[in-house]
Amino acid sequence: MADRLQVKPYLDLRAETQARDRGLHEKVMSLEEAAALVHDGDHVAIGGCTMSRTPMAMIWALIRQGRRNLIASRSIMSNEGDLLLASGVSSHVVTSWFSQGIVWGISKVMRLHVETGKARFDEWSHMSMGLRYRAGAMGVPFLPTRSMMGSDVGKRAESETREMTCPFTGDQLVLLPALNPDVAIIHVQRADSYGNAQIDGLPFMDMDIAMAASKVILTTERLIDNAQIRRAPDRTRIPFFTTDAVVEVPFGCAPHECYGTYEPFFDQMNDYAKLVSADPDKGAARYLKNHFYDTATWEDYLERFGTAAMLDASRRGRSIYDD
Amino acid sequence: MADRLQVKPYLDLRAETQARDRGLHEKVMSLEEAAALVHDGDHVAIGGCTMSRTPMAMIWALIRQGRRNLIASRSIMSNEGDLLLASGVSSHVVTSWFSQGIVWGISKVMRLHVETGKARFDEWSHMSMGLRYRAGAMGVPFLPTRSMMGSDVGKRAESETREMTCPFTGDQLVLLPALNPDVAIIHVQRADSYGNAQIDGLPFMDMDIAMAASKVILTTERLIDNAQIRRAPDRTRIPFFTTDAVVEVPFGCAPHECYGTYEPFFDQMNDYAKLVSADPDKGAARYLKNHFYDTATWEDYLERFGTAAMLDASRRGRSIYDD
Amino acid sequence: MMTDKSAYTASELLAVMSARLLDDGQIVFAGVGIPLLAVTLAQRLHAPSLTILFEGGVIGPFVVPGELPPSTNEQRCTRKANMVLPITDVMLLLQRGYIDIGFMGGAQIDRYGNLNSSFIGDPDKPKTRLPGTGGGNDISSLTNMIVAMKHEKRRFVPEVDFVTSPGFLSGGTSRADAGLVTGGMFRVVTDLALMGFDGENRQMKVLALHQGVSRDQVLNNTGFDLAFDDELTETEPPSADELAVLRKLDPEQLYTA
Amino acid sequence: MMTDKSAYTASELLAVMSARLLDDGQIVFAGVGIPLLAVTLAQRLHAPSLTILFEGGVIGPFVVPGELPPSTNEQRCTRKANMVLPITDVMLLLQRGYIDIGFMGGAQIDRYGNLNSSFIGDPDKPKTRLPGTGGGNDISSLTNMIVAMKHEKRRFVPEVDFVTSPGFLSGGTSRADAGLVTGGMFRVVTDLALMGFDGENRQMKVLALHQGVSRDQVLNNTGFDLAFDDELTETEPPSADELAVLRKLDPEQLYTA
Repeated sequence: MADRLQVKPYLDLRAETQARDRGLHEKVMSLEEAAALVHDGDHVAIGGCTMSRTPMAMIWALIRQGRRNLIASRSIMSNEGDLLLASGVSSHVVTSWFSQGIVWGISKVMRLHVETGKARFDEWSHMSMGLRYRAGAMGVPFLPTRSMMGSDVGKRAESETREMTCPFTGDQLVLLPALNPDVAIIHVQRADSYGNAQIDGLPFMDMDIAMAASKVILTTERLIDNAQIRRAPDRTRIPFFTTDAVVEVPFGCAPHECYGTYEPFFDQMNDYAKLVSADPDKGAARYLKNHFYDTATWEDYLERFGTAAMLDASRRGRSIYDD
Repeated sequence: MADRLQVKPYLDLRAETQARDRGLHEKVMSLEEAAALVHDGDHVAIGGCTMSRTPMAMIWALIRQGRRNLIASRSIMSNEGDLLLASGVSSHVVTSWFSQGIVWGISKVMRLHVETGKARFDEWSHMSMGLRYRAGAMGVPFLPTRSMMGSDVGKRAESETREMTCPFTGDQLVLLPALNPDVAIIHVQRADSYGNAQIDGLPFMDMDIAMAASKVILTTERLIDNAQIRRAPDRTRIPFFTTDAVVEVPFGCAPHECYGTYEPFFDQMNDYAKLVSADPDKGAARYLKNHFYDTATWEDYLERFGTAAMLDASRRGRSIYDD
Repeated sequence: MMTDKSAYTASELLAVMSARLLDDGQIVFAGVGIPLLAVTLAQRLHAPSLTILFEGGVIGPFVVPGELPPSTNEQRCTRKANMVLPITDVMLLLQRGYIDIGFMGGAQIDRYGNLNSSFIGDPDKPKTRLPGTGGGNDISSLTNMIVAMKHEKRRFVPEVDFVTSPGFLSGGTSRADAGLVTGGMFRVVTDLALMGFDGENRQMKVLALHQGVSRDQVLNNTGFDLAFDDELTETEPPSADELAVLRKLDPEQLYTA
Repeated sequence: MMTDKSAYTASELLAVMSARLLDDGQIVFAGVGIPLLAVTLAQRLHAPSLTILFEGGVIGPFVVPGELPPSTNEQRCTRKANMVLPITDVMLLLQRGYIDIGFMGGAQIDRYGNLNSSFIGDPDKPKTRLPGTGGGNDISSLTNMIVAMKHEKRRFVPEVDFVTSPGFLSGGTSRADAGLVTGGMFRVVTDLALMGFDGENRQMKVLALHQGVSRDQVLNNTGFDLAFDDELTETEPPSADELAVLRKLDPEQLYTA
């Protein structure tokens, strides 16, 4: 499995990319159909950051389908990471920071899995995660950086990086290996049926992971007509030819936020934190049963949060445009 | 002078950047005041590409002020390059392509200056120009690429590049040296008085040259309130702290185009082409006299094109939003 | 569907023959002029989901008949585009491998498909300084190429004065040896013939002659020994349909005079 | 303007003392919690043109009193921001050198200002797996740092279990020798004192004590020998004005309880 994180040989990357269907055609499907594009053992890059634009609906579908041995990478992991570990979908995460969020303290689910050796947590600096995806997006095997030196974060990743003396300046540099995920799962505010996506607000690392990945699954708050995309091509952030699936999923990040649409469902995040704090193992299992395994549809899942919470999160979400 | 194109030592780059005034304050000034920020011998990166978003008003001011020995770099040079050579402002250009535009054939002004050895034209591939600026923007001494190998374009630049075998994959790569221009001159559709800029349509290499440069001069079609910038922060393309000067100059690219605002003034471009085609030396001198030296203000300059041409270019420019 | 040869210009012939080389669903990095016309023609005829990219930073535009862009960097290139993005990022799509075909014109080409658009004569003391590579070096370094150009002896030379855009360099494995492990010359389309490259020695060879063109005519207009494929064929002349669509695209014959 | 010590919490003291270290016009990369509060406080009081950056990708936001963001990556961080951009690009601003100060909290710090937010105990068999670096490693590698934290013996250790965010590593020139040629620890602010670092051996030393705090009190709460500056001073306690603005920013005491 570790092989999946090594730099992909260029000729393999090119051959894979050439074999993909990159024509302009419809890719709209259901959550379940899209989730079936992810295979056991895949390296899945997750869009968004912490509680923002998390592709929760796709994670819900992957957990329900019982996917196994995924390597999950993300800029920063929040409690979607807990759920991937607790459900057994993944036991290997690659990220810069992992806990529900600063205000809730250290994730007990992460601790349980990592401290007992059930899961592996590869730690890279935030910029390094970004540069690794960017190298993958650019089609180069590495990017150089002036970070990750001297520290134990750097030392612990040493088997995967290389040191270099700059042939121009003599500077010491670290070369960060490219990441080309098997699949990127990304939630956006708007996409057309071909897979052109617009993103409002914070873009995080999503453009790079889309460009770097071998397959892209988009979930979107709204499916819009291609004519709208073409009317403002300078607002497109992900081009159709990288995209393999488009799924319309309103509130697709709940209980996390989607910029300009809804803020986090804070009460629900608090409830989750209390539950897993009391007992990370049983708490997470109970949450997964209630919110994932016992909800046949995404609408059922949302129902668990309730209408009042949805309205409140929406009101706060839209308020960014009140200023 | 060649030194200015060598990779800037990192500690010098950092010290220069730290010494810059990066606070949030007003930077609005006149074309003349802004042009005075450019010094003889500076490496000046020019925003836009070919006939698009060329900072013509700033070039007009630099030529009028008689700046000397500038090294001018740009993604692709059109006839603003002719004028920099013919006026004696620059005798060293760094670009991927240099002529007024495909439909007008080879620039006779460029030919005259380069073939007689009066000017130096360093040729880099288009992507390489972009990656050199990007390296400068990222604060790294180089970026790796898989282009510029095997060809004479690569060989001719050999003294400035390095070959490398990838320590991860064994791939052959070329390392492109960072460009950190002394000044970037960029024209945008909108900017606020602090130097936050919005760009519609094609962004070219402008974000990277702004980030890479030691000084940024913005000219803008419209000066807008900072409140407008803050209402849509995801539309800002150049942040205020890179910017040293903001000048409001309507039709600041004429006779070139500014996306969504005016298309090229084709008749005037034809006239210019005919003039320098007949005699590159005298033709360019006559054009410079008529349009540059004998126009005391930017309004005088525009007057030479005439109201009908301005209205026509505007109508065509806005038409991109008719679809 | 036979058409009278005098009924179309050499440029129209080039555009039509090139268009036929493109398949539906492909992503094509195109220059302006004949390449743009050919790609748009293919899109209108047999390849509706073909995507055009311009090096100015444009993905999937809709080229408006009669409003052809003067370069790949003006707003006309972005009409109804799916996306615009920085130049560096659109060029990087080539390196990442998303592009099927690069398509450009050529000023000078040699037997190995190397293109020169930089210097005529000695680069240090050039007879003519040409405009330079633009994206040509990147495109030909990183993807499969189609080149459309006039078939003239001064353009088809044994060895180009300067390799601006690499073809197969000095033939054989020299391209890959130089580090260019992907891409390479795919087809050269002229007003006389359609050329490909030998799989081993990588030299240019004629795959098909246009209607009414003889082998001698091709050889007399080529500055080097040019082989003919064992299965040499003749191309179908432009159809009335192809010409009609083409002329609608460029009614003022900006690129097809 | 003297204030009764019992009139403010330890966190409020931290926020006020940190805010005073910031100058107008600076660009500060801030974490949430005390750093964000302190930077915002400085902005409201003496540094109106100071700019806040968040690692989520935010430049120059206006933090709304009572609506403090729960992390640096939510939309609340972008209120009236001048720009939002990809995470990688906002981090690269540090490498390019646009940032004056990185400002964060700390879980564990050692005499050389190295911070640990990754592991308690042996990293291969950790007693506690902490959340990790986030942007901490990049920020502390590439700019000058201010750290605000509670002054406790278990947090001020001789040597951190794991260097997540590099300070001066093992002192002397070791930081630059490791390739980190810029930045480094500037100040550590606690509820007891204000610390800096010796210019030669790069060890932490006390620059000023907060009002009513003794040297012994500092030493008893520090796990290593801590020097006192020859010109040791005492800080002015938080003013009523500073506390008033601070309390308006965090009325629910989310970060200042």
